[in-house]
Amino acid sequence: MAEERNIQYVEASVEALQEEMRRDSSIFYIGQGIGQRGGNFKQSKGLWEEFGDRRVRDMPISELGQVGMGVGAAMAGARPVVDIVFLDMIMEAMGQIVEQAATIHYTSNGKFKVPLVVRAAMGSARCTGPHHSRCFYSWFAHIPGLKVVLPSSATDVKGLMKTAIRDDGPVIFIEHKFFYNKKGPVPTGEYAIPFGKANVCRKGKDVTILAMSLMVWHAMEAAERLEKEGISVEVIDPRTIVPFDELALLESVHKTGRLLIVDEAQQFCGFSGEAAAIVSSKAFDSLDAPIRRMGALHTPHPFNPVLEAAMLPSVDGIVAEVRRLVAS
Amino acid sequence: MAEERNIQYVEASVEALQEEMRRDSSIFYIGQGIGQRGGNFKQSKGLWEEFGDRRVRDMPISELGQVGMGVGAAMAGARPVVDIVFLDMIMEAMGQIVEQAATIHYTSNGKFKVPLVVRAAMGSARCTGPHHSRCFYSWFAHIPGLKVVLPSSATDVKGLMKTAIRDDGPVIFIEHKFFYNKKGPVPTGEYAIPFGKANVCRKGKDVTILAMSLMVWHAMEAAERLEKEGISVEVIDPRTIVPFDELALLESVHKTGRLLIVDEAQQFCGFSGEAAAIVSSKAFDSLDAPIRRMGALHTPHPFNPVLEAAMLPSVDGIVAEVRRLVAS
Amino acid sequence: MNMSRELVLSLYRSMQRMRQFELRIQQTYRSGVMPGFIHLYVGEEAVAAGVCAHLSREDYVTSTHRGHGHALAKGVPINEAFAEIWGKPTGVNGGRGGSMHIYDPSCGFLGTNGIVAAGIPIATGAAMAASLRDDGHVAVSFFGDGAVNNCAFHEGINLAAALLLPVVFVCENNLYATETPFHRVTRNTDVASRAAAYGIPGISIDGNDVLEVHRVAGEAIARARAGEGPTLIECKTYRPLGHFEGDPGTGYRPKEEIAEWKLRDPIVRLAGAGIKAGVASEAELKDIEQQVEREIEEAYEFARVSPEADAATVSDFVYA
Amino acid sequence: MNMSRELVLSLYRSMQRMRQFELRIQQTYRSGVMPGFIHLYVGEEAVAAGVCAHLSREDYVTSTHRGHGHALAKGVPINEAFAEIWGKPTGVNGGRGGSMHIYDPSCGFLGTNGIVAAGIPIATGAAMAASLRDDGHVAVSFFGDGAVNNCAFHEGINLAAALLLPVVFVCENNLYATETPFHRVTRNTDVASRAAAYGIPGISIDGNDVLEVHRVAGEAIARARAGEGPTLIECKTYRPLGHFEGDPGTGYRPKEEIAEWKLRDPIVRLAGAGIKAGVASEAELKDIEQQVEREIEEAYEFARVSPEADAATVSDFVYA
Ligand SMILES: Cc1ncc(C[n+]2csc(CCOP(=O)(O)OP(=O)(O)O)c2C)c(N)n1
Ligand SMILES: Cc1ncc(C[n+]2csc(CCOP(=O)(O)OP(=O)(O)O)c2C)c(N)n1
Ligand SMILES: [Mg+2]
Ligand SMILES: [Mg+2]
Repeated sequence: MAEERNIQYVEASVEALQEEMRRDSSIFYIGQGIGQRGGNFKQSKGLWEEFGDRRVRDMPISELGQVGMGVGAAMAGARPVVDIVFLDMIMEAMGQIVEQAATIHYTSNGKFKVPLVVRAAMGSARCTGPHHSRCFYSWFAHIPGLKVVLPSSATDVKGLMKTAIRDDGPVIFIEHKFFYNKKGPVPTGEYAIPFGKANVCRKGKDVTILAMSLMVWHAMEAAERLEKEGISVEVIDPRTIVPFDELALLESVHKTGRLLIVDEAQQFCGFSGEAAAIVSSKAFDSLDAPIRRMGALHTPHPFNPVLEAAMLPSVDGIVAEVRRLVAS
Repeated sequence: MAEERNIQYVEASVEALQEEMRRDSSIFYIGQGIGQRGGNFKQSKGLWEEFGDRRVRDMPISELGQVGMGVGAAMAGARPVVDIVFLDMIMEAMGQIVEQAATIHYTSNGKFKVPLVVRAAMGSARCTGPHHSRCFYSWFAHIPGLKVVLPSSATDVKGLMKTAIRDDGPVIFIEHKFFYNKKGPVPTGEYAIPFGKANVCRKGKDVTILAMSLMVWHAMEAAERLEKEGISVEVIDPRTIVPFDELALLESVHKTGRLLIVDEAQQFCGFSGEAAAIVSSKAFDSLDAPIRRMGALHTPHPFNPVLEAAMLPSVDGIVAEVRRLVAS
Repeated sequence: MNMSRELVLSLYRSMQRMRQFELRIQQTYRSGVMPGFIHLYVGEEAVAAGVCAHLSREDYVTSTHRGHGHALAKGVPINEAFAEIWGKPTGVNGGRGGSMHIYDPSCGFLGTNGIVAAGIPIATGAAMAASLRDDGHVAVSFFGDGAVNNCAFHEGINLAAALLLPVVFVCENNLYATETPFHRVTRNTDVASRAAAYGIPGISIDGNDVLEVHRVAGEAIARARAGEGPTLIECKTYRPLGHFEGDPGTGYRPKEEIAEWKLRDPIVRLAGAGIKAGVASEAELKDIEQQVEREIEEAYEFARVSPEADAATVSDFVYA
Repeated sequence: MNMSRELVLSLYRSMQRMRQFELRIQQTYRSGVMPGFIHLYVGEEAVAAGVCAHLSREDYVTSTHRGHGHALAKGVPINEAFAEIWGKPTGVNGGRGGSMHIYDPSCGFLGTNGIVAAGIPIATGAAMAASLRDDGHVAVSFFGDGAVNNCAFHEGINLAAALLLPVVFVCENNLYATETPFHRVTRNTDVASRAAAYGIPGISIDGNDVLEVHRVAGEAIARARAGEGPTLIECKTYRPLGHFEGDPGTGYRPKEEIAEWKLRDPIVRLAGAGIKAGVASEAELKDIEQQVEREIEEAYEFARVSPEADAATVSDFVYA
């Protein structure tokens, strides 16, 4: 990965789609406003111009139908990418995702493959409110048969999108709205990032922070601040929560003995509990203090900025949690 | 609760509905095949005869529409009970449950209440297969605004159904198919069981088992077997996982120092992780051994009986896990 | 056609309130002080005005992401509405909801909605509650052309028809869903014709003619109150502005189309018709316009001077 | 109407295979050795036979909970089908699926389905894949009257129409969804008329007349292959048995209704028509019947003697 350019996260994701669609004519892309418009977030910019209506098609407001189509097309030899745009809008499609896409490979005894990518953007981009901010990725992780990707950087979004498209099973690919126009270094050459390999974003020895998506950025910022206080933080981004890179996390915890899990989703019955449970059972004796978890407050997303800020995990909050963790 | 009768779980649930519907004319009941037919599981037997089409109405196969209607009716002053019959069929209604029912009280700043009961039966009743066996109750628990009820006995199903109907917010009421025709003691008089109060089904001192729904029965059977080996097991049934009776569980773990969580759902990102995370952080020093979790294998529900048996938690499996736990 | 002086003046006032309210919202939003994103109803006011003129506070309305007009027409107080969209604690929902989540039980307003078509089955349910009580109240669901291809439209309307519930479905067909033309996403762009699929009457009208909307909605609502079941009304209208504040609204729509529709502005048309029919004078219309201006100015001030929200309230009202 | 000897004999054989297969399944199930629950297609065979006669192994079919007939007609091997329903590892899906989860890529069979209407958008997607490849293949989706009021029907058909995809939607309207009569849950029981909502042709036919089904399906499939888009075919038929094995099927249906429909048995009717038209003789039909009997007996034996599944395979194929 010698050469790099500094491009937007969203541009990197489009590059991945473009390169893969050129490589494989069985890939098509459907969603609302992703054609000539190029996507609400510019997440499909240029695809329609290059590949036309047949492979890049605007959809009616039919999330269930779109994903159902994706399932059928995937079973019939195509490789569909279905863009839901706002993750919140995926609700009506859950049946097609869970009962059909996730299940058919198993139930057909391996005879059918469902190479489907369901793409959506999650999280709050400042006051998007209760219907445009949710982060319920743990739902998908709870369902056998689905892989769940949460790319946190421009490099990752491109490399992981390629792997998602090449995967022979259904992949839930969840970007963060907040990132789309953020720039980051992206290798020039062809590359793909494997699923299930965590990224140690920052090495440290006192505390491990496990974070996904936007929370990785918060954790990195917190880590820098904490360094000034002499607290050395290791930040781990699993990148995919299914498959989940348990080893990378356990290794880190064996070293630091302290773990903070930061999750933009509400905490109860989500991913943070699972990660904590895994670590407490598998690194029981390495833990010098109880694992701490941070998540959004257990409320819907309020529209008001003050309330929203109070509801979401913040850099200040992470710094405070780490201090407590080190003190304990 | 002096006098008791021995009646079926399903009969107890119907009694609750009947008594409440007599008490409050704003309650109505809708679902597929719940009218003259009396419900696929007899779970509405006699209601149509007594309350007629206006308050007990068969529905088309429109789960989304049914729950949406429930939300609107609840906002407009009624108290709907929407029967989904098989929990698996709730998928298309998730949007109405999560984005509307669960959120409106909060987002309206408390101005609207949504007193809606969504009723469904989960779990495998021997080879019901991938589309009729799921137990994804942790999804609902992850969503702020929803209460989640998992009654495991005839007494509980009646008392909890009454509380659910009287609750001013949305309640997801999940019975287990396996129970419906099982008999159990049910008090004759009027009673309701509050949410958030765990039931200590069996006292013990060596190990705590946390189990819900059908797993409570498995745990009780395992506990009896283990007693003969001199292992004293305490069995705790939270009855509602939202609200969750943390104290009852912590108290028990402080006493036993060992916890096994048995969950009929797949383990990853589910309730068992949450419960384990809560206990490891709040009873860190009381734990004499790592918490153990048992769940269904991380696969869809296979139809074949041998595979299904291998996939689901069993009494033998629980016994073995407890032995390991005590040994560790 | 009913064209009494009272009717013309009240519809004119109703539309002026929506229009001026939103232009003030737009101005405020553009000044950068308003959070979130907003979808303006400007140009479509005839639909909300004509329909809601028949509704009492006890009737129900479900709305959309483009719902400011529906909220005002149904009776949500203008000050609290302005403050809500601004996210102020003095808003009708304490600023927790904002533009796409405005709720007011005091006037049967079951919410604007961030989810397209979600309000349709909710209206059906409200009608179910009303019919259980036999209280003669009705529900109206407003939604766009984009909702027509959505699953909630199908199930919500079929259920209302099957149960013969007192609900009226009002489609605001402005030809586009975001930037996607309706004809690109369906082979049948005649929304009214879809009523037949559910065995209910469907009618397509000029949604920028408030008097026609008023007449047709009146009949449908009367049918509903009389227990004759639902009606689907397609109001052909247009969104002269962008899909949301920030979208220029051009590029995906021919300039001529936009220009042409601007000539059909419902407020200008009503004024013209009223004056032509001699039931209203320039002067009194101007007068109404100015009264509304003052009202809006007050609403703006009310919202502006409101304090910030108190973070300590963030966890209130999660569970009833 | 095409009534060649070949056609009559092949349709007769096709229906006989479904009928005898299921009666044997029923017998086996009643003996208590078969797990799960099953829904029999007995009496509705003309639909699957007439439609699938036009399909190659490369065309696609999505089916329902009542899908044994569709599976056989589309070419799922009879032995493996029997074993699958029995839950044997020799089943077409290793017994992991059973009656409601039969899949076979080798003949484009995209599955029976435990979820009502779920197969409709899936068929639309298969047609999308075929049209991308321009390979002239089509998809057919079978579903019941119960699916018509479901959201997936609406979105799946609208999408197919909007994209003009090569798919045919076949509704098996047997008047009931479980015990609920169709007219209780919709105000429009004319399924074919719903095609207009999507701007596609809809036609209602006698679903127990296999020759009519064959003719009409042939036209629709030809239109699809020619790129003229989807068609909705309503086949009026009936379920003489219970909804599932164990349901007597009486109680909620008038005895006369059941008796009357039994007189319209599609197999008996085809035999009569064929003999009357002189294109088939009693003897050769009897002969086919007996050949099929032997086939079914073999399938039963194949399944019966199959070993039990190996628990060690339980976690195979979760991720592709
Ligand atoms: C279920 C769902 N899918 C997608 C969206 C994103 N979205 C918001 S508004 C909109 C277009 C709505 O078009 P229409 O219904 O015609 O209303 P209009 O904006 O034209 O008034 C879309 C796609 C959404 N809010 N809900
Ligand atoms: C989405 C969904 N809701 C409910 C069910 C339960 N269910 C299974 S079959 C059935 C009736 C289906 O009726 P119809 O579509 O007419 O097919 P038929 O059984 O008459 O052949 C129902 C309600 C289901 N399988 N899927
Ligand atoms: Mg529109
Ligand atoms: Mg039927």
